[in-house]
Amino acid sequence: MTATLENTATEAGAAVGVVPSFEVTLRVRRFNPESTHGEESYWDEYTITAHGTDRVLDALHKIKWEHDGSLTFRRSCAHGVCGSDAVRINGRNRLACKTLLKDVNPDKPIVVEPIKGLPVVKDLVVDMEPFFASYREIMPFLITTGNEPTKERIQSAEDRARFDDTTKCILCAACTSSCPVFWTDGQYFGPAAIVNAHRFIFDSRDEGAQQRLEILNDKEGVWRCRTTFNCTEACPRGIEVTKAIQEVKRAMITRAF
Amino acid sequence: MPTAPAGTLYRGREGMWSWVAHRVTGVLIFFFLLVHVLDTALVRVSPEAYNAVIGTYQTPIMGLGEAGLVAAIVFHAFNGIRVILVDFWAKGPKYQRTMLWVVVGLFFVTMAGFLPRHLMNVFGGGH
Amino acid sequence: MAYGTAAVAKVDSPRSPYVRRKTTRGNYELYSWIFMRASGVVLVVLIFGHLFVNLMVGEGVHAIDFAFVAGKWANPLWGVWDLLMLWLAMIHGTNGVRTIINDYAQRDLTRGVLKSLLYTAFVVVVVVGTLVIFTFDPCPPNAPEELLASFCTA
Amino acid sequence: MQTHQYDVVIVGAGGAGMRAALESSKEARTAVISKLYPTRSHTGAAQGGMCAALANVEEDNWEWHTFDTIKGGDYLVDQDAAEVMAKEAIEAVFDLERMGLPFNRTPEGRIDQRRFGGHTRNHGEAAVRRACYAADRTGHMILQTLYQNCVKQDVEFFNEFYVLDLIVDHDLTTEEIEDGAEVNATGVVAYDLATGEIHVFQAKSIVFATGGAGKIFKTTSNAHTLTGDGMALAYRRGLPLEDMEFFQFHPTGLAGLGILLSEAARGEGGILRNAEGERFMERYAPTIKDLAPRDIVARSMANEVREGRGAGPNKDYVLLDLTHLEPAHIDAKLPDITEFARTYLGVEPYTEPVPVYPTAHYAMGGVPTNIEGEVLRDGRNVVKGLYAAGEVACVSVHGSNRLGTNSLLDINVFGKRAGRSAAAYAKTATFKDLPETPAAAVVAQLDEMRNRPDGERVADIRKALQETMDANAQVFRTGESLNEALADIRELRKRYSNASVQDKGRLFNTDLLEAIELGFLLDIAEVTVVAAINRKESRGGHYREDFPDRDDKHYMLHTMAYRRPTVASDQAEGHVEGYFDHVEEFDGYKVVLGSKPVTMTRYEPMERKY
Ligand SMILES: Cc1cc2nc3c(=O)[nH]c(=O)nc-3n(C[C@H](O)[C@H](O)[C@H](O)COP(=O)(O)OP(=O)(O)OC[C@H]3O[C@@H](n4cnc5c(N)ncnc54)[C@H](O)[C@@H]3O)c2cc1C
Ligand code: HEM
Ligand code: SF4
Ligand code: F3S
Ligand code: FES
Repeated sequence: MTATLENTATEAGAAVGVVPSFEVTLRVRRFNPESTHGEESYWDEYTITAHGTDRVLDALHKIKWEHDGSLTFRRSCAHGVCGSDAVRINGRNRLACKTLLKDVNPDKPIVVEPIKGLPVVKDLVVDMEPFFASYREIMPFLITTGNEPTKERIQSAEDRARFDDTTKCILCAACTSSCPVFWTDGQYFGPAAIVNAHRFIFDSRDEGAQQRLEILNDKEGVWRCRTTFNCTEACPRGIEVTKAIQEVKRAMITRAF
Repeated sequence: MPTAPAGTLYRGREGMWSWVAHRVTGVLIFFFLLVHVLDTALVRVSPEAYNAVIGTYQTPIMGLGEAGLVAAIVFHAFNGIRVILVDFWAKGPKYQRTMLWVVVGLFFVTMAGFLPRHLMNVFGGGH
Repeated sequence: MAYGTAAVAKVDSPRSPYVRRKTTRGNYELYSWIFMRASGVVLVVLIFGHLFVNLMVGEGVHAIDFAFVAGKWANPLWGVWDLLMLWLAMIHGTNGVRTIINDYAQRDLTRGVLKSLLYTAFVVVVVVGTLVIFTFDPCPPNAPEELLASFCTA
Repeated sequence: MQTHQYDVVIVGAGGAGMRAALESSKEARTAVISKLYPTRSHTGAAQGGMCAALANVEEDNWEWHTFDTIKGGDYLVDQDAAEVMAKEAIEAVFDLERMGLPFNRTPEGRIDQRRFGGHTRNHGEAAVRRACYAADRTGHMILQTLYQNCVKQDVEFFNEFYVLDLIVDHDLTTEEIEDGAEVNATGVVAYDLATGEIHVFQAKSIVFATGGAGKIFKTTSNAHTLTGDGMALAYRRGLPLEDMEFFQFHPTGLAGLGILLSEAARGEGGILRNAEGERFMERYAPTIKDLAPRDIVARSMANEVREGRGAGPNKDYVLLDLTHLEPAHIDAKLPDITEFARTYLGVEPYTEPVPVYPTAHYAMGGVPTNIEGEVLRDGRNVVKGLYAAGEVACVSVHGSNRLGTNSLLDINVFGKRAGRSAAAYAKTATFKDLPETPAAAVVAQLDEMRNRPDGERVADIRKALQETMDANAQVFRTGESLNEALADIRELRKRYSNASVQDKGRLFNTDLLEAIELGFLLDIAEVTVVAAINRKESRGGHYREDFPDRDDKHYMLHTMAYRRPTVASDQAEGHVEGYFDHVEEFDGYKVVLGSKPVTMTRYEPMERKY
């Protein structure tokens, strides 16, 4: 269903309390300019006791709360809906709160790193400004002309379904920071911005599609996508990101000819 | 913009590695093409010059290199078609992984057709 | 004690007010993207045909010599074939390498230098290649006869 | 230290905060300060829907909605506020749609509506389709849409800034202020997480929209960041908190985790069963069974577990059974929540029942406001320039038990009102002087916490607090259990004064902020428990086993909890208005309970039967 769901539904009946606790080691990539390590990032290893239903976020909390209070990461909702805690776990972008320890092979140390391509501020925290800047650039809001209706705008269920997939985005940046093209110079708009443009371009109520397509026709726009599918694999909301990008590309071609 | 400390390799899946391969083969072919056009241009200089250079291609080492080049072209071509399908066929993104395995399959079939014959030519008969 | 006073080292805000380098809109990338695909499809036919004839038919690589080439180009179909292949492959490849330079060369200067090299190579190769195909004489007058195609002597 | 001046400063960028910002930024120079990036706010977690009597699919009107709200809140609802909300609900939904919110649609292309607990036709006749929704992520779509429109309007955000103090020009804890005298809110002090720098915001109007306080409990559907900051800040400045004893426990949280499975699961036919497989709700609510109001279902579940009929190895949860539903139906209607069950418990809802247990969900109480969003400093008087909206506020439209879907409505209706009032006031008002060292208290607090020698870990204290609240102040409460909780809180306060942080840095010091947040949690837990001890009746979300009946004679009143210093008898003390005479002493201060009458317009309190 989504990127984090590879091994689900395997342990039928393995509900709360049944799965015994186990030891797990986390290797966390740290960076703290205020520490003695200065501008160098370094690895720290922690071994903790975890339970069957614990997620990587629980493990990080355990480290922070019981071992090393200086370990820094973002989190809020703890169940995959706020988009705070995209990190790289064993080399892949995921939400720490949606990744169960037992699903990422806890027999070996679990490697946790900040997402790639955005400047690291401290430990697992990256500067999200460039990410949100690209998002804002694609005009992520409904654009209409003429008088507002007194009630709602009418939209058929099919028209509504057309862009349903891309409304699920929680702006976690897992996709953009998994994109090899984004890593190179950070100038590429990135899949998240395109996903959010898609959400409006294909909304039958919106009249700003032309402007958005124009923006994404940029040298750093959709054409930089090399269909590597890392974004689609990384999206914790199961959005078919590459497909959305492809649809935007095709809309642009239709528009140009 | 400051860049992030490098960290480990990203563990992308089929999509990412096929792109890496596509890119590498593309560059490889490109450089070969530069050389290939220039050596073919020797036909304008004189038949002797051309034959002399082409003769060096006909060593086993170059033969193997040539086999590699053909492999690169075959992969690049088939995967290029896959990329085009991903872009233009609505179901392309969904089946990209399947298509990659088809590409790999076709690659082996093609190479199986080509290699024995080519290697025979290279190592077997000769002038 | 107080924050932000001279006594305490101030931490610069790590949040960068972000600006895109510059916007360059227009259909250039769009056309080049389409070209990559269109040329790709055509190249499949051209290159596979080329490879097949050169490497698979008859004795394969060993058959290639001046006479072989001359023999081929004597037929206008192969002349056009190779010309088209030359152009398409060179534009396709140059454009591909341009993308790669854009991706990995971060500094504008590096990008500039690499791209100049690339475009120079492109021009040289395409010009030379085209000239060769157009001005090619399958039976150069002073050449030793045994190197030429059989029809020269006819 | 940096100082900023804005006409309007909004604290919190959840649904309520951004709705307010959209109103006020059109009229006045507005800044929104939020400790999270706006789209991380917990409004995004809301699933089910937002009610409004649009009558798109069947006959409905806003008066029925008003009645349902009042009855659902066990008549402790201020009826004028409920009327306003139900009436403006319709426009609020249309507003959102016109801003771009992708609601689900009817075959005619209108906004689709579905049933939700407690919403009925004609004063309780039958369930009505009133909840407007966008799949099972309505809150997500509201949050995104509001943020999108803030981007459109170029609203200025200060993200990852923690507001740590509210500046008021009178000390309400120690000054006896007359009825009608002017008290002004003049600014807030914020801490920039990224740099550790202090920013003072001077403002004509301030809107608090900091959301709930679910983290006083261990098992909760709330985010880690919902630590009751706004409530605690107002409270510390001498403002009262209203109805804090009423906390809603949602019946179906994933057992052990608290992650919410929407009421829609039972709306679509899900059945609650105990270890024996019995559909136990038949015993507790024979007519509507599993769709009884949240407080009743939650209590019934807790009772099953208490009487040994719980499921699982520790017999500590019950089961939500969806296995008789078609998998296709589940996928269509409940995609997100069934995925939660798979992801987090490894349970496949198609074939296995899901372990669930009540989870702390929603604070009915909060900072008291009137229907214009103005914050009250007692039963009648407002603080000039101070507004509150959303879960942090208590208008009070939810009374003692909030109906499902009414909170998303609340944040939109009263967020809009608060934003509008704040801008209107800012246009007429002038900036009031700030004290000479506005940030002194915050700086001292932070430095103290940072520089304290090695002490106890903040996390241990927080855990103890959450455990005692879960054990003693949850679904079932007694005088005894509550007093136990209170004793624990007193003890934890002492421990908190010796707690220390390990991260002493300035850059992104979340360790430090967690410590500060624990201070807020202790404050909120404390008022919650004190108010619950005082209320010797059972009403809505507050159930006292030692007083199982509703007692309108003594308790048809809003609780107003004030924090006041312990002073010698000749010293002045802030004004406390009201009826309750319960006072609880702490180290250096006390919690004094006043009251406020419930506003009634049309509906006489009746027994609450479904
Ligand atoms: C899982 C779940 C499901 C729900 N489902 C529904 C539903 O279906 N229907 C319904 O009507 N209601 C539902 N609710 C309730 C409803 O979602 C919330 O009550 C409502 O969203 C609260 O909105 P808010 O704007 O007040 O607060 P929030 O959205 O929580 O926003 C709080 C904001 O304040 C900021 N903040 C907090 N403290 C500070 C500080 N010190 N300094 C600066 N900023 C600060 C935060 O950064 C955040 O931006 C649900 C709640 C939950 C938890
Ligand atoms: C045989 C038929 C060929 C096909 C079907 C083909 C197809 C493609 C396609 C579709 C792309 C675009 C990939 C993308 O945008 O992600 C591409 C890129 C590229 N091609 Fe080809 N190509 C072919 C031959 C060649 C040849 C002969 C060369 C060399 C001269 C070449 C060099 C490149 C390069 C360098 C790239 C850029 C790779 C990148 O950006 O990652 N290709 N090819
Ligand atoms: S598209 Fe998916 S991965 Fe990308 S930001 Fe949105 S939710 Fe995250
Ligand atoms: S990872 Fe990047 S290259 Fe395209 S398919 Fe996704 S945006
Ligand atoms: S903490 Fe909200 S998505 Fe993980």
